[in-house]
Amino acid sequence: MSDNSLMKTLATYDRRWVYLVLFLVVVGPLLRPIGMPISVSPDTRQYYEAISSVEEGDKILFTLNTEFSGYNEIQAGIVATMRVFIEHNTKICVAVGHPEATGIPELVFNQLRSELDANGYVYGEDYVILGYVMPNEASVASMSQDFQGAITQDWLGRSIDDTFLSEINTWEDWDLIADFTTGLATTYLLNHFALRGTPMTVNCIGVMIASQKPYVDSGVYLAILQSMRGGAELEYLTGHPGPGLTAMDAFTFGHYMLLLFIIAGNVGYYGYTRQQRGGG
Amino acid sequence: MATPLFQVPLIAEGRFIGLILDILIFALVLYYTSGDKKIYIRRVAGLDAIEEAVGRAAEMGKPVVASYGLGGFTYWTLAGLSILSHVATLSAKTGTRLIVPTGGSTESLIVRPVAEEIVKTAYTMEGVPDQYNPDDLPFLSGQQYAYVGGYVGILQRTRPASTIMTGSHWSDAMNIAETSNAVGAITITSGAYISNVAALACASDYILIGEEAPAAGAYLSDDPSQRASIRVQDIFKWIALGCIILGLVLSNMGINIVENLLST
Amino acid sequence: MDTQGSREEEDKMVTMIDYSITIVGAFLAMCMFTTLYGKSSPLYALAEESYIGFGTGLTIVINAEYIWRTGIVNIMRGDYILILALILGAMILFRVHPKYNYVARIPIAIALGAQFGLSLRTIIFSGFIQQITASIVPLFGGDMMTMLYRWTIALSVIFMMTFFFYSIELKGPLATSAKIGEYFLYTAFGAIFAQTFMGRLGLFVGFMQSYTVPPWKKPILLAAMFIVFAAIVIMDRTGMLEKYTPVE
Amino acid sequence: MAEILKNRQLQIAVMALAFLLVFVPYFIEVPALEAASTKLITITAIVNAVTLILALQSQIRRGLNIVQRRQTGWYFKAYMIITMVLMVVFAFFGRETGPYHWVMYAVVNPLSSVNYGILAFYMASTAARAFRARNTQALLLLTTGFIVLLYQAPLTGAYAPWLEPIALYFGDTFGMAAGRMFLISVTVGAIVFGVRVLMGKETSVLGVGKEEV
Repeated sequence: MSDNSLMKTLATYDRRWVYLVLFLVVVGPLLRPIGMPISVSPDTRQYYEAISSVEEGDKILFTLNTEFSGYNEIQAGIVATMRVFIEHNTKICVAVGHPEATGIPELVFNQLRSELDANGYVYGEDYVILGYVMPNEASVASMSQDFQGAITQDWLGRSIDDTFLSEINTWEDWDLIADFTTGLATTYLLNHFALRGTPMTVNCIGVMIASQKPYVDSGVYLAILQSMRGGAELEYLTGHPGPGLTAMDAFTFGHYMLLLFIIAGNVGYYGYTRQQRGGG
Repeated sequence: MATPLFQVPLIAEGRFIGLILDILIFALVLYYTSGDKKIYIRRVAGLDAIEEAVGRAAEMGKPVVASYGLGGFTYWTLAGLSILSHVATLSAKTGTRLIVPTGGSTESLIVRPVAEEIVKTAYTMEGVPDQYNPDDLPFLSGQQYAYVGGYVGILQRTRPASTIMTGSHWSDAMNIAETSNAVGAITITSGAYISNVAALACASDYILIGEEAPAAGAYLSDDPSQRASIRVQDIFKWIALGCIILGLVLSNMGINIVENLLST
Repeated sequence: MDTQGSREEEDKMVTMIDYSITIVGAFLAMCMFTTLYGKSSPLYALAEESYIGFGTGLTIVINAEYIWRTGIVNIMRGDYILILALILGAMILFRVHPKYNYVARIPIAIALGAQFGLSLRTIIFSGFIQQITASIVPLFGGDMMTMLYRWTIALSVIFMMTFFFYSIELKGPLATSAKIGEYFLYTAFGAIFAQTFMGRLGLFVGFMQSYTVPPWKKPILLAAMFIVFAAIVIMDRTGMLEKYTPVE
Repeated sequence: MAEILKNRQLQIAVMALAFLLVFVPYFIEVPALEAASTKLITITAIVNAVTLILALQSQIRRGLNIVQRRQTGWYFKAYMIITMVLMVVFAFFGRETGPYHWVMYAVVNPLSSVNYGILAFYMASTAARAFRARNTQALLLLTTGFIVLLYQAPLTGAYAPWLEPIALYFGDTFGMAAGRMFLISVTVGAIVFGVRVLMGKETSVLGVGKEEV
């Protein structure tokens, strides 16, 4: 009898237990990180090769097509990629595709203060933050065709005339687009830049992997970095441990917890339904 | 890398075939919507599930919650509206209470009056216009989060027998589907984008996968334009399939004509 | 070493502003998590309306700025054709006017036309032609793994495609092919579900991490978790949830 | 004047003209046309930004209604309207520091994050209750889902590297093919829909007739 009720519990427990356990297994390791080992996937290696092949003076369009929520997932990738660009002394232009993302460049550059200083980065000369310039497809299209006509000021209203951006006119003038995305303007960048031939890499949230992967395979993107795990792997490759790597314990536990629940659910399902059939 | 077969004067390099395909779509839509062509549409299995869901509600004496998504006028929304019309007719026939959450985005504001009209018409056609209650089409604001909150609240308070969620839903879909399941409703959903479809396929009792929803909508609707649309999409799928198979065969024999033609 | 140094520096400079941002943020976030409790509550309403209110305010600011930068600044620089944008924009506002709403039709027509022009001209390449050419790959030669990958993709695309034909009856080999396509689709769904879960888990982990790094935030997070959880349980037990929760 | 503006034919003609002005220069390379098309695109972008006012109008009107009728929890709506106005006012005090900056990081950042992060919970409970081998489809889904989930846990990759090729195989073949399949079918669907609107077959999209708000 008790066996039956155990099976029933496994098959029909209150889903709030799942919520509570997931909450605890994530918060626990974040409060006390263990530092479990990880492996690096081929996609991340390809991405690392793509971003580290930039050369000094290359003009890079660094697009943040994400809300704050997405930033939390892919910040490891954003910071690690930006570090690589700074270390290669490239010219970086940050543009964002969501109102919330106007607050993200500050978070990124604050983490890279020492790298910026070490490479002598000066705002205006070496990097510019444009703010929310990609609200819709039309605006991205005009950035691609007539940059000077579409963009006149940076995010705080200062003219961009005296910056390196004055040399940008069309999509051809960018050496690389590094996109960080939860969706939003990425499709527009794809249509109006990547498809015309601007090299482009993408770091997307996990939800988008399935829809973005075909573009890598068909050669439209140079490479793709997947979700937070990709960011952690990139941190490992660049040799600068950061938020991605410390979150990997919680990541592992979250996955294992779900697997346990699935196993328990199936055991319960078979045990319970079989007993019901046998009894009835 | 494929090389273009030929260069058409005036036309930008590598864009000729794209232009031709776009023009072909125009021509086909024009052809199939003109005159009185009755286009065959296959009945998708999901429609039986919808009928069962409404029948279950009638038996249990509980309401049905049906939504057409929170997007603007896209073809997903149109499909959702066609299905809503069918659900409303079934509800009117069986005397089941139908609740339709509306709103959810700025674009959806212009869809709402159409939905109202559809439900009202269904009740009138079935001869029970007095059963139509405008308060059962609550407007849950033009914000996605407020919409989800309101939707979930309705599910929790009314505990419907069935939930039929079609049209465009984004990250809100899982929240609604899980709550619907938690309150014991039969959950039928449709998904437009792939990550959502995979998750909804697990969370729902029945799912209309991708294009199944527009096809179901076209099947139910008399609108020649919707049916023509499904036919033209089918033709283009045949083209894609033909190109892929032919291309695979030829390119493995060392003839790259298909890739080269496509990059012309 | 460098990051270590800057971390310590940051720790020293924690200001009252940093504390207040963390306290308010942690509290509101936990309020939003209360929706998992399965009942709506005033705490959730507080979080939700805060987000809608401030979020909409933010959207207003950013859009106004866009109109200013792209429109007005350029007009003042002599690009007078952009005045048309302001006129059309004003016309579109008539949409909500009960009597003169027809005025909005022209700007809507222009916006829609341009929109379709933009998407139709490119998606045929990215979503159709390029996907076909990417499917045409050498099926022989290369190592076993590559061949297995390529054969699976080619067959999957072909079988799945037949599952999505609607204007013909599925009979004979086509029906078999569609059935195989359906099985392949569900196999794919398993993998995609897992990837999606990874993404959502990443969002959640990343967010929680922003309240555990740097370490001075940890007690604030724990306190917020405890207070909100206790509050929701007490409110549920005492019937206060029903009384104070707003009804849509 | 009113009669001209109400004319549906004119509306469709204008739409078609705008369409052609953007569409054609992409295929036929004439610099003057290209420039005109870019200008039209910029104009459209600005017009789109203006439409926000419409959304605001309906949102504020609805909030005020609830406040006036003193519905349960009306004070939350009043609070919403106040915070909306406050945010606009804050923007005038600068955005790098001050109240705008504070709200951005104390309110918008965490709430936006939770909003999506919470979906991890729904997906977990879905998997826990629905990943059950009920029929062939469900069994296939369960099997691949289980393998890929197991691989995605970073620790597994370090200790069971043999799982990587299997898990990647499912994602990069079946998952990729499904993604491509969906992309092709959604693309064609979207183009066909666009064509229907341009041909005046979908009048509701233009807001003609009884559909008007």
